[in-house]
Amino acid sequence: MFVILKDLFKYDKRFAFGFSVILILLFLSILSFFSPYNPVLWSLVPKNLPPSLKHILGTNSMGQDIFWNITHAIKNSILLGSLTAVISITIGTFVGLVAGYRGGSVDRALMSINDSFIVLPSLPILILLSTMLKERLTIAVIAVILSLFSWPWGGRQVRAIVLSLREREFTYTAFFSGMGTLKTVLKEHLPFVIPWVMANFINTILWAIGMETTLAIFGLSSLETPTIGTTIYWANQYQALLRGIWWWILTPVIIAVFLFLSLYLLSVSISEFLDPRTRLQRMRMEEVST
Amino acid sequence: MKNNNKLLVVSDLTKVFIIGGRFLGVKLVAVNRESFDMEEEKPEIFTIAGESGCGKTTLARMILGIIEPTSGKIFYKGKDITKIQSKEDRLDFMREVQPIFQNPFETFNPLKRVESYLIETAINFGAVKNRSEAFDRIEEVLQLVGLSIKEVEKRYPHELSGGQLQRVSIARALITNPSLLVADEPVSMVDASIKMSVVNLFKDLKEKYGVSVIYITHDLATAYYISDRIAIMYRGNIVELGPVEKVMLNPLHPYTKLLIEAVPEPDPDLKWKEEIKLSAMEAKEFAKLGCKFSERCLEAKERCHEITPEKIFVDDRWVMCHKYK
Amino acid sequence: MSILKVENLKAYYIATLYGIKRSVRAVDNVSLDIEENEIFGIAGESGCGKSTLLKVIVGLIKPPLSLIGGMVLYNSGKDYISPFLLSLEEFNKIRWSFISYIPQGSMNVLNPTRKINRTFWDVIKTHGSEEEKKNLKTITEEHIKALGLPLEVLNSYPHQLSGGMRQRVTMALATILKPKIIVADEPTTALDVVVQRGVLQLLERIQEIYQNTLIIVTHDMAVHANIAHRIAIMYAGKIVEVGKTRDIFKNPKHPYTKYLINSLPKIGDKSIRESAPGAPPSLLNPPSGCRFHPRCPKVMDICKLEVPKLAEIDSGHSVACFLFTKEVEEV
Amino acid sequence: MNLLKRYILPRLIQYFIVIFIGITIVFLAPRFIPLDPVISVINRITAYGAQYMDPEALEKLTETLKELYGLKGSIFEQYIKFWKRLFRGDFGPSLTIFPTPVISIIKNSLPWTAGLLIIAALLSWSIGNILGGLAGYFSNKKWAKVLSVIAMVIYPIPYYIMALILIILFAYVFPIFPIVGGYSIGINPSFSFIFSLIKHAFLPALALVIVGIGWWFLSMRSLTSTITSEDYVVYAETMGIPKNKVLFQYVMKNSMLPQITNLALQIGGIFSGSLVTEYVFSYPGIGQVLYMAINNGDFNLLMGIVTFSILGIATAALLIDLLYPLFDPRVRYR
Repeated sequence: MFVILKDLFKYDKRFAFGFSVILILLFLSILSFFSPYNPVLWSLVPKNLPPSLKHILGTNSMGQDIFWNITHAIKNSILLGSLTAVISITIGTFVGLVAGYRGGSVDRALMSINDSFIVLPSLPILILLSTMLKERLTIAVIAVILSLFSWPWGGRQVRAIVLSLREREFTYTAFFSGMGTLKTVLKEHLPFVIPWVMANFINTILWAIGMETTLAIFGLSSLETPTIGTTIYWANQYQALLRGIWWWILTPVIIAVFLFLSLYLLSVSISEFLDPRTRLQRMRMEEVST
Repeated sequence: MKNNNKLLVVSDLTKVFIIGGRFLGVKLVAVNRESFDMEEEKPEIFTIAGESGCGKTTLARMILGIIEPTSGKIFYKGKDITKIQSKEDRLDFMREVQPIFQNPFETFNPLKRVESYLIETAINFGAVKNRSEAFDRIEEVLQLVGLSIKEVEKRYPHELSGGQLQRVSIARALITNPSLLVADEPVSMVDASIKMSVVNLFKDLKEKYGVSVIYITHDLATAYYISDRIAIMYRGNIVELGPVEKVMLNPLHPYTKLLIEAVPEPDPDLKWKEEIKLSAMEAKEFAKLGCKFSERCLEAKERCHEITPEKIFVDDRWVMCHKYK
Repeated sequence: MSILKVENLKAYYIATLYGIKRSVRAVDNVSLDIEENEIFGIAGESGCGKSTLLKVIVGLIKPPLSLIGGMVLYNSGKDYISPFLLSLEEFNKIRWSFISYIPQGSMNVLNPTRKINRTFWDVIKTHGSEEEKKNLKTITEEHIKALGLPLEVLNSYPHQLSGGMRQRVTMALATILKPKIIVADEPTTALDVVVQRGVLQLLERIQEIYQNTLIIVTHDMAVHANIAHRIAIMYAGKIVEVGKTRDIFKNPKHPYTKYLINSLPKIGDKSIRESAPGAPPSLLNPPSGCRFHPRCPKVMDICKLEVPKLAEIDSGHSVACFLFTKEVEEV
Repeated sequence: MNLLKRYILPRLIQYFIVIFIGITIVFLAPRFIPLDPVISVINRITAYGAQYMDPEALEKLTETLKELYGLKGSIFEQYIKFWKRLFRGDFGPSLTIFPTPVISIIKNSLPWTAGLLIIAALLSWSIGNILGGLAGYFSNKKWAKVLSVIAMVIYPIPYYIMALILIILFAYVFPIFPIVGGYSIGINPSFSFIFSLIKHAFLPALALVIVGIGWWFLSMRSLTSTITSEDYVVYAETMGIPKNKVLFQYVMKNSMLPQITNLALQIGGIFSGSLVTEYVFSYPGIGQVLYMAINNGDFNLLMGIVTFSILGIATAALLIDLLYPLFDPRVRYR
């Protein structure tokens, strides 16, 4: 594991960048646990102070320290993204596996539902749902409703992978070696599915954080919980930009850009590295060098 | 029961593929009501030959139980294998009938070591009790195919040659002591210089160990070399079936004739003389009435286009042609 | 007079991935002389470098393939020119009008969204003379007719044609400008025997009509027996034997060629055929000396140390084997 | 016949399934979520100071609201009624701008959104695909690599963040463009009106186009690099066919095909993007109306917009899909 990380870090600039930035952001989010301020409370510090030694990133109009607030926001956003990713990947993988292995009418039924969700415009429906739930929105609830629209992509892809694996000769070899379906899936097919799951996991985190940010703009998020989205929302509400409190709006925007960029680069480089084809190539090359 | 001393009886077997959904799909008859059988007492190499898309692979896969026939029955040692439900029965059947696949690099998962399949087979079929016994059995079968465990151990598929892999594939199939091997184009991807050693292996298996082989191929030269009987398939039908010498040296069906004439002889003294005609666009012969070969047949008469010919027993073989009625 | 010369050609595939570098020595010191108006066959197993040799001959050198050394020379009538030394523009002038190429797996070489006749016109517009450009429609139609193909293929999309027809269209495409040399890489692989025969006949007919040189690469010895005038046998990146087709089939010299010829099954002959022992080596790390020595039944000490040189032992029959020659290849 | 059976029919079936699922979700959402829109409206009214409303009037108000929201009768009856109203294009009156029918509010703001959306989608699709195609084909060139890096940086940024960055840059740091609005107030329809329109639409469109280009660029680049190694492209190059002809007739023509299908899939995403962007730039399209509806708890308006967008997006996607056979002969002649 460590060797792989080292290799990736050394030979893939995208990974090196993404990984470093993510580490920094994770560090910041861990810092939130040592925050001297409660992120939910207002008027803890003087308002609208520009960045200074005491308040590195300044303070906002609600009397909060922006630096310590953003550490909470990063933590909550990543948490929300991961939660959504876990839920939707579990559902998506399950549906994809069932459709792929059962085939026939089960497959057709599942896939037409799946495809419908893909074509359905997600934002309006998400807006509708979160408006209905406005007063009860928490990180967990948002993750659940976001999952409603992120599982189908995974389901579709897992099914495609399964279908192609099922027709490959080694699957038949496994069958005639007396291996049951479960064992075949776990031992033969999983190595091909995992790289995809890893990449998709990161992509779903990315998507979910982006979606939450978008919903938060409309005021449709858990507004008391600091996330990247709600930080921007409050900055907008107080018209930070017009009033020249640029540090308030700039901080979450920059953090968001770096977070999205690094997650995306990580997903690209990891999926390329773990792709069975590149993996095989690498195995062949190692054979030569030893 | 008449099936008593038969190893395999295939009767009226049909496979219809529906491409593109049940409502909107297009029907494709891959195998059309075909029958043949193999004796239990006398091991043989039975070749099913034909061009791509003739249904030979579909037929083989139905015999292996990988795909379900649309209609018809397959009896293995008197037992209808299309009716197998329980896992035990399935394992019992697989103990007797094992496949060899076309592409040795695809037969094994490229991300796994090849020996894992050997161990799995040995353990799952109860041939051995534990891993060390498994290795004894594996060494035994590997030697049978001219390999040793040292050459295979801890190797990934890409570290072995195509010929070696195909031997490992055969060795794996032999672990359970099967009576029938179904080999789908087993040498078409093997290098020329080692091809015959794999082909000879099948011959040895039959002669020394009494294993019967269904050999699916488009390579008529190797088919002649190893088989006892041959079935020539065209568009889902066996058009000629009989002893290989009879069918290939003195073909009766016009299609068999065409096929054998088209095989290039590896001898500069036996070059082709006359030219052959090829049909310009591929006609939709699957859906056609009458004899499916009639469009291309030089001897076709009117009835050939309208009536499907019956199978007739002529000169030691079955022929599906109006000419011999 | 030879129309094409290959001199000490070396071409390797060099690739790097996550810091590991590897090179496949696909063509290693190959020399050939190909005559005018002959069908020259190159035989060998998968991965012996025969397709790579063809690619280099037609000047198709793209990373990861790179030219390490040696020369390819075309006889333009006046003097020898090399595709490696020409500018892209100059090279484009001789491509298709002088040398053309039928690639391996040519099932997919036709653009799926372009009608067949458009592709023909593309070629004529690129390489043809002013005269030819004016009459591109008639030239295309006449060519298709001359090769005995139905005219309606011109107005079709590739997916509407059968595999065999697509293959023959590709051949027509390669010969539309009547090149001096046609190079075909495994033109019949993946075709059914009946179609294969039709395709080979077409190749022969083209050669007869235009009196040009045909270089054909295939692993199928029976195809060579039927069509080639001379054959070169390749093994692990090197040519081990060159000779007239009859000589190669009736009197093979190199132990590898012997195995190759003697192992061929024939319809009507059930006598036992033997394969060469072992397996072809990996070109990443080929054996020292003669590359066949680990599999050779007549191996001598020198075979492990020195590389035998391809030398003529009979008129027009050359072998690279220490059983027949004592010459050593200098690197 | 085959085209109809194999291509068009399955797509039409899918279209109706999409509409069915979408509308059903829209119908079920408010009914299964433990919050009653009627009660929340009444709560709001009472909060505004109508504490002295007598119970009878309250009862009446509740009934009227139920009627307005289509919440009367059993759930099945409501469902049937819901579809009936949908076919008539009747979403009831808006509560914010009472009694303007929801449908006419949507009608007023739709052209703004449609205009912005279509222009942004077409621009980003064509620019992204052309640049991506070039970068994929000439992947070893320096400029191609630079473009790829830029696209990689842009691609993961959501529309909203991009919009904010643009605002910060062009309306705050360099005040070139107006921050808000669809056109300057008080200008008559004239040349300057159009100019003002363009000036106001520029930044929102730019945000959509930039993010869109990033997406189309990256997907087109990977498609193109796959197509570039296809046999027919390699062969065309071997034949010495001029580079630009190979690029456009052999490479791009084929790699564009999946992008048409992708446009159908992506159109929902672009629509979402335009909603947010409109809000950020206070552009008078559906996005603005949506924000108003959310803020005022205008339930009918919200339902109307969501339903409308499902119908619109699904229809647009269907149309793109139905046009596809015009470009791909493999689908056309089967």
